[in-house]
Amino acid sequence: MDLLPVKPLACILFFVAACAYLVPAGAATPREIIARAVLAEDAGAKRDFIGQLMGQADPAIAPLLEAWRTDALFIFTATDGAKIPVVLTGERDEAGTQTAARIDTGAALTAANGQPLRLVVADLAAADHTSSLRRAMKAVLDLADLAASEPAKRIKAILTIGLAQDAEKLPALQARLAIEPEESVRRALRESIALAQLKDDRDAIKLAALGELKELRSLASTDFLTRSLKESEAAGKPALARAAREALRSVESHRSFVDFFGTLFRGVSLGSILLVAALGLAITFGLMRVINMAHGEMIAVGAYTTYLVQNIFGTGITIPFFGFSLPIFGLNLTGAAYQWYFIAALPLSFIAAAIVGIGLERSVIRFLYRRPLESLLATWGVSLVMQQGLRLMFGANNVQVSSPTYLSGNWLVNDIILGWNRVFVIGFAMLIVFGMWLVLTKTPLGLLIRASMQNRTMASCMGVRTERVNMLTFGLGSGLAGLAGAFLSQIGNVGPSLGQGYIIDSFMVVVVGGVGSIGGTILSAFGIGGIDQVLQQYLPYIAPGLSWVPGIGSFLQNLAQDAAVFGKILVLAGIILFLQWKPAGLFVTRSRNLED
Amino acid sequence: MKQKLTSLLSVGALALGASLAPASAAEAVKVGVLHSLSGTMAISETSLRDVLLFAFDEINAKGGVLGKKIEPVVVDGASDWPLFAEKAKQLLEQDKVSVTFGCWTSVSRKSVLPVYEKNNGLLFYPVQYEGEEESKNVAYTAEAVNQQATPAVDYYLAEGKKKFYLLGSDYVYPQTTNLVLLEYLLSKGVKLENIGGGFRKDGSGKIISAGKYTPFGHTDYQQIIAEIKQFAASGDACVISTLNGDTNVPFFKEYAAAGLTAETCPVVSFSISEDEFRGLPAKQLVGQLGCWTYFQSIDTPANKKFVADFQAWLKKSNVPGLVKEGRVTCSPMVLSYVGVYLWKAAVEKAGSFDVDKVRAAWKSGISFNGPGGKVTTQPNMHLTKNVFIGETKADGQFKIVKSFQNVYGEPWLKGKFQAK
Amino acid sequence: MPHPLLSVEDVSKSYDGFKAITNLNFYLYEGELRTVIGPNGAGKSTFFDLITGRAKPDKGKLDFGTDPAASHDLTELNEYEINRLGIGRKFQTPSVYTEHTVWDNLVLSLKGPRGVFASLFHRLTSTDRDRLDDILKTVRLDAKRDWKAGLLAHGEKQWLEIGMLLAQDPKVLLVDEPAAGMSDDETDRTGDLLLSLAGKHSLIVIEHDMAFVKQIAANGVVTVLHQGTVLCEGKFDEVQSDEKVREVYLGRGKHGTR
Amino acid sequence: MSAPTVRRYELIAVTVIALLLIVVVPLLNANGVISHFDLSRYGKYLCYALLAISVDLLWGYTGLLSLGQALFFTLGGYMHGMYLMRMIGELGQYKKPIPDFLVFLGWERLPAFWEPFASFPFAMAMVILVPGLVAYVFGYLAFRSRIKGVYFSILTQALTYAASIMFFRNNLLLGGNNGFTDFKFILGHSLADPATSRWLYIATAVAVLLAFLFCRWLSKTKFGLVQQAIRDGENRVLFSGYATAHFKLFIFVVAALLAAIGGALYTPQVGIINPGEMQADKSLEAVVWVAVGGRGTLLGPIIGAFSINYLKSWATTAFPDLWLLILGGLFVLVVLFLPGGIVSLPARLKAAWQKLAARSARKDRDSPPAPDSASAKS
Repeated sequence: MDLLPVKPLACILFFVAACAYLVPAGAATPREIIARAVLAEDAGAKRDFIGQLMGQADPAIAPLLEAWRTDALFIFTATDGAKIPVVLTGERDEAGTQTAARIDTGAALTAANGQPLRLVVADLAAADHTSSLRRAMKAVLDLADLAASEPAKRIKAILTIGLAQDAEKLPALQARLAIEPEESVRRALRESIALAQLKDDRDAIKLAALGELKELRSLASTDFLTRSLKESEAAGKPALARAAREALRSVESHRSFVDFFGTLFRGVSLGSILLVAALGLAITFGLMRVINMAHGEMIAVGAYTTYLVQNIFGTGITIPFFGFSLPIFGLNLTGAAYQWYFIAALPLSFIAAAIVGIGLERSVIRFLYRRPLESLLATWGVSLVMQQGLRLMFGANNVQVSSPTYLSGNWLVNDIILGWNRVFVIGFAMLIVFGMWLVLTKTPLGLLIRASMQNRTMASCMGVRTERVNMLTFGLGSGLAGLAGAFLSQIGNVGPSLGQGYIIDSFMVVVVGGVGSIGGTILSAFGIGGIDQVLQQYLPYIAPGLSWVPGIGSFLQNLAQDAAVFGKILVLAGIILFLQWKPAGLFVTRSRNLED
Repeated sequence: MKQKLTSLLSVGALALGASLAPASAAEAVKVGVLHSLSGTMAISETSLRDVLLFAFDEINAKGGVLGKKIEPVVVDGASDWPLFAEKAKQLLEQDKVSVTFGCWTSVSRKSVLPVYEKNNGLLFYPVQYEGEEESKNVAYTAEAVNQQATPAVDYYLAEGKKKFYLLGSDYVYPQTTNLVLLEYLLSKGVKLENIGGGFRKDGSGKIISAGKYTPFGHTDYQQIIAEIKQFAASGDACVISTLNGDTNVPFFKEYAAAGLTAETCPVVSFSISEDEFRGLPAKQLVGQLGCWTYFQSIDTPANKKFVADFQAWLKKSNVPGLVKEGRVTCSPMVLSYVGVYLWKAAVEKAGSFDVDKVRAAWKSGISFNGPGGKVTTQPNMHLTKNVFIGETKADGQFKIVKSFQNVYGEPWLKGKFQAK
Repeated sequence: MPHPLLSVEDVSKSYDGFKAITNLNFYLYEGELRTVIGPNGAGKSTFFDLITGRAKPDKGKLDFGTDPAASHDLTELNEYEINRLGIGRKFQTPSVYTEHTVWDNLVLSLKGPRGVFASLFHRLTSTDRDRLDDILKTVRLDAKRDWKAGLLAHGEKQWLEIGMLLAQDPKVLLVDEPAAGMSDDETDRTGDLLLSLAGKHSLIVIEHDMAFVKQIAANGVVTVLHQGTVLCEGKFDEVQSDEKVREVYLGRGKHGTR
Repeated sequence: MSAPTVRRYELIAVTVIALLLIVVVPLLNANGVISHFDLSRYGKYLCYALLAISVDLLWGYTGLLSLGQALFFTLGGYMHGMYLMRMIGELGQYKKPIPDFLVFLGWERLPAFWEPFASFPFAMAMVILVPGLVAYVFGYLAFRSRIKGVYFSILTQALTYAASIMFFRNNLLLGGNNGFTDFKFILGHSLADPATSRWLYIATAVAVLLAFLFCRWLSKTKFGLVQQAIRDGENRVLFSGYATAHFKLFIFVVAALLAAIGGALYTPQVGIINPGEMQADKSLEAVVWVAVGGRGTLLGPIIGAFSINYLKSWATTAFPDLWLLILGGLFVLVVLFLPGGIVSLPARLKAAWQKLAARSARKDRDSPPAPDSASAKS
């Protein structure tokens, strides 16, 4: 008995070895196959050739396919018109020429006289490839990747095989499972093996596979399980059908778990974005009672500053303005140093927006402190001017802001996607709130701000230079909007009307939170963000339940289908009703003046 | 005297602007250009004005049309649809233009359509659209749904895709396109449960709309991406996106952040051309697909000359507000350009600027070898043209992976495809 | 003893933890002129706010009406309903419609239907005009009837507001510091006017100016509020000689002014 | 100048302008002096004038800055648009008896709520009822909870925003983003016929005149007094026994109706109505017209609507790039330096003139350089 585990393993190892060496004698070598694939006219034929490479252990395959995928494999047309696939090798000389190696033999490319030919990259046509071809190449490489050193790469390779339900590669997977130390990779292996086994003819193995999938709660298996269930029902195999049903149920329950926590995370992340966008407004509107309709443009200023900094770290940029061109030189940084641009952009976005804000306060808003409605209108005019100004400076098009590597990618916890950019926004929102709390409670400026906002006249009687405090407070609020812009550039588009998308939401957040209450703003941002995501996630589920409503049942049902739109409408309607219940928002800052 | 009275009577006594400029009617023919040069749509439409002016200059340099120089009357629709109608009226009733090149959005076309029908004008419309329309007063140089969406599906099917997720902005073009695609996919044997994005049904349970829709300017795609991720978990899935403008940026950023790539689940977008691409995070889009009747990367002498000539024109032109740096060419631009030449050819064939005669010439079938290959006019006011599918590259260009020759433009597609 | 017109029983009100009114009991009888005094922060304005519905008490009863069977619970009514019952108020800082003429200010205050549609088709009768003319004479603004109220001097605005109160012809007049900003002569006249109103109307007057209080409280009762509750009630002389009052009101003793 | 003289001048001015707009302009059009293009443009401006009057009625007279008037305008337009869509009959692209956009959404029969719109009186009733009801419900909620000042503005903006994304949806069965267009007939008359557009223009001009007279009458009633009193000191009005919420609700609904009528007249003249018209920006633009024309006056909004739109028509042709800079900048300047708008200009100029005259008179009197003339130089 104790020999048993060894025996299948040995069998498998033998099988794998056989796979590698059972290439029929006289058949093309992998190099030849690749060369033929390159030259094949038809995409399907190309795919078939590549498919032949599957499982072959020739070390030449991986670099050649990699070269093809990255446009480093070329087709050389000889003087006699023959097309020869080549890769360039060796150093480039002054004339830019390199020696080349034939794909089919690996030998150096030579002219008729036997002299090595030297080629120039620019003269050559790269062998073309399509995504399906790349997928076929990937499948080949994947099998090789089963032994890759990085676990993530292994998992990807394993899942690709599993999803293809490729029974031929089953032994390879099982061999890997026997020696795989990494738990996450083992899980992927078990998942893929089970998926592949679903195709097995033997009911016992199928049953075992279904049990395995049930235990693994594999989200990827849904379609396969559904198919399996239908097949077993059709074939009249109740035991299999039951197992499939149970597996599906377990996967579904896992899915609702993922949905729930995913929604939670998305709600928090949306809340953070709303919060970051609204915090500046919580200061200018909440504390100063200035309705700044140009708040959105302050966000845009921050986003464009990030764009500028990115270009300064890169190759520079030329800004046209009313017929003048203002060239800004770049630092020509690359790699890791370039990636730091975003960190540098954060304080600069704050400063840029703060400066614009202070300018706005000095030139327009200070005349309108006692006329809130007029300040609303004047700042709307300013917002139009600023939008058009940005358009004239940076063009009407959106501009490209690329995400630094540390902000792209994600973190997959138990099938819940946590995008790094989102995680970062959440952390960042907390940081800003903390920073703002420090500024407002622990610094002399904060004390002055709070004093003058509570009673401007009194504060100025006490010797506070309210003019200055107003200016700085507005600068602080605008600067926060600028910071928000830097962040939003990582999540959405950067264009002249970027701010318009956030202005209404921001106002809603502040009004619901209670004007003048920072705590209320935080709570309402997360509340609105959370409710929005919950509605988006679950409206389609409750939609079928609405069909009973007489007359407008199908209408309501369809409305709920458009969860992204309808959720937004419901949130706005909810806010209006909420204000019925709490007209002053969540947290009331009471005042006893007659005309408040 | 008439003019005097008019301006006296107008309440604010502002001048009527361009309309009072003396027209040298003898040797010039007036041609309207009606695009949004300000507002949200300026992003896309300004390029079309540029390429039109380029085409006019090119033609004028070679002697004009029927010996007359083209005199463009450029007006701004300001992304404001009723203003489009007003400007169309101005072009037709006041400036008496022979033809108008213009409009981008369906709604702007719909708003000017009655004006053109009433005055029997002629409008050249260059942007991919939903079809379901055929006016004798509009020359549709645009891609019809079967010159963009259905070829893309064919390509996907050939690539072995089995699951299709339909996603779009909530307006007419995506809605119609997705309905047509739904019928098309079903006719190709794709099962209903393998079409993602959701369905809306009428009271009797008949599907009246398919796909997931987001409003204009939507910024939060987290939930939809999570849904696509689950949809694609079992492999062989793809996304057909009719998302519009700005919303592509948050969508693709989120898409990449969720670990979805062109290799696991490709996206074909019908609204991203080279021009829009300039504002997108190229790195995160590499390998995704586009489908148009022209790409700047088309490797023909005609296209290379066109691109070079246009760039040269940009350098020397003194049109106010013209952006000269980093310009590209794209399908709507080329279809505008081709439109000008087709109109010229039709006028010359008809020997007259008269709209009815020009239309008759158009309907008789005229061909023109443009940057995207040969185009031929059809009796239904549409164009037969080549269709290309391209993969995006990091430099903002498309690599052509598949082409379809001489696809007949068919505006009426709904109900054409029967489910298997 | 007849039933009081206005009875305030055991009323408390606090703002964000600050107790403005604590267990206040107060009764006003028909035709009475009551003067209320008290140091700053004693809760006088809050007291008026509670009666006029601007603020709702945390606890306690506010009843209006001489007939106990048909009295109105003021806590359940809002500002305009209370006003329609016949409780008029003059604010501490003169509040008149600055963009309206003096005449229009009075027209707006004139007793009559207050509904939306009534005001759409409202026409002044000749009796109304006569009455307004009388009031204008009383407040000595007949020469400035077409002036915008915003252009009047501070004292004149006070007079106008009194005139507006008269035009309303309320049962109870709540008058908050009528003499502020007036000359001695005007203050005197105000006192006479208030005294002449007593009997026909009931009045509660809040005042700081002791000379003025002495003038109007000659026959009536003075209530002293302190820390939101009634410290003492009685004739002017009695109150004036009360030890507790002297202690808190004149700033001596441990409580002092806030 | 005494009040009766002012009134007589006003009467003459209004009569002259009314005759000009209602009689002379259409006559000149019929004789070909004024082009159809210009007439239809004026018709559009007059519709905007109604919208401006409605904004002014709220903002100028009651102190309620509503950023949602474009919503009511558009709702009115939609209700009339539904009638006009029905009148297309089978002349649409699909040659089907139901509107085109319903055909492409897969509908074969008219949805029930579309049925009665074939009746013109019903559609007109809806022009009044639907915006009126929306205004009533929203106003009731807002005024009941005493939302005022900037909060009211922000909430009306949110309402408009919510409504616009609602109307953008195709599945609302109201044409989605495209809205309604391609109208053919109104009351049996072809919209392509110049005579029809002339009559529509006249109807609009008459509507503006009636709205003007109504507002003039309203501002002289006691209601008008209360209304303006609410603007200047709402609490005082409340303590005078007026239920201000009722007054505000009434005027909010009236203003919504005026806007809706403007919208209903707008749809057939412009030939399109879509959700783009109800976005918050459009409401703000209407506020600009009022601010520039002169708020709190009767003529201001009309003048503002005309002049700004004339400017827009011209500037979007002459300086497309600068148009938004002009509009935005103009607005900031008016808010900061000319709160009374264009209407207040004559009085301002007169005052400035008098000041100047007084100064020069003084200068003449004391011929040696006066201290204030020295300071004027610096």
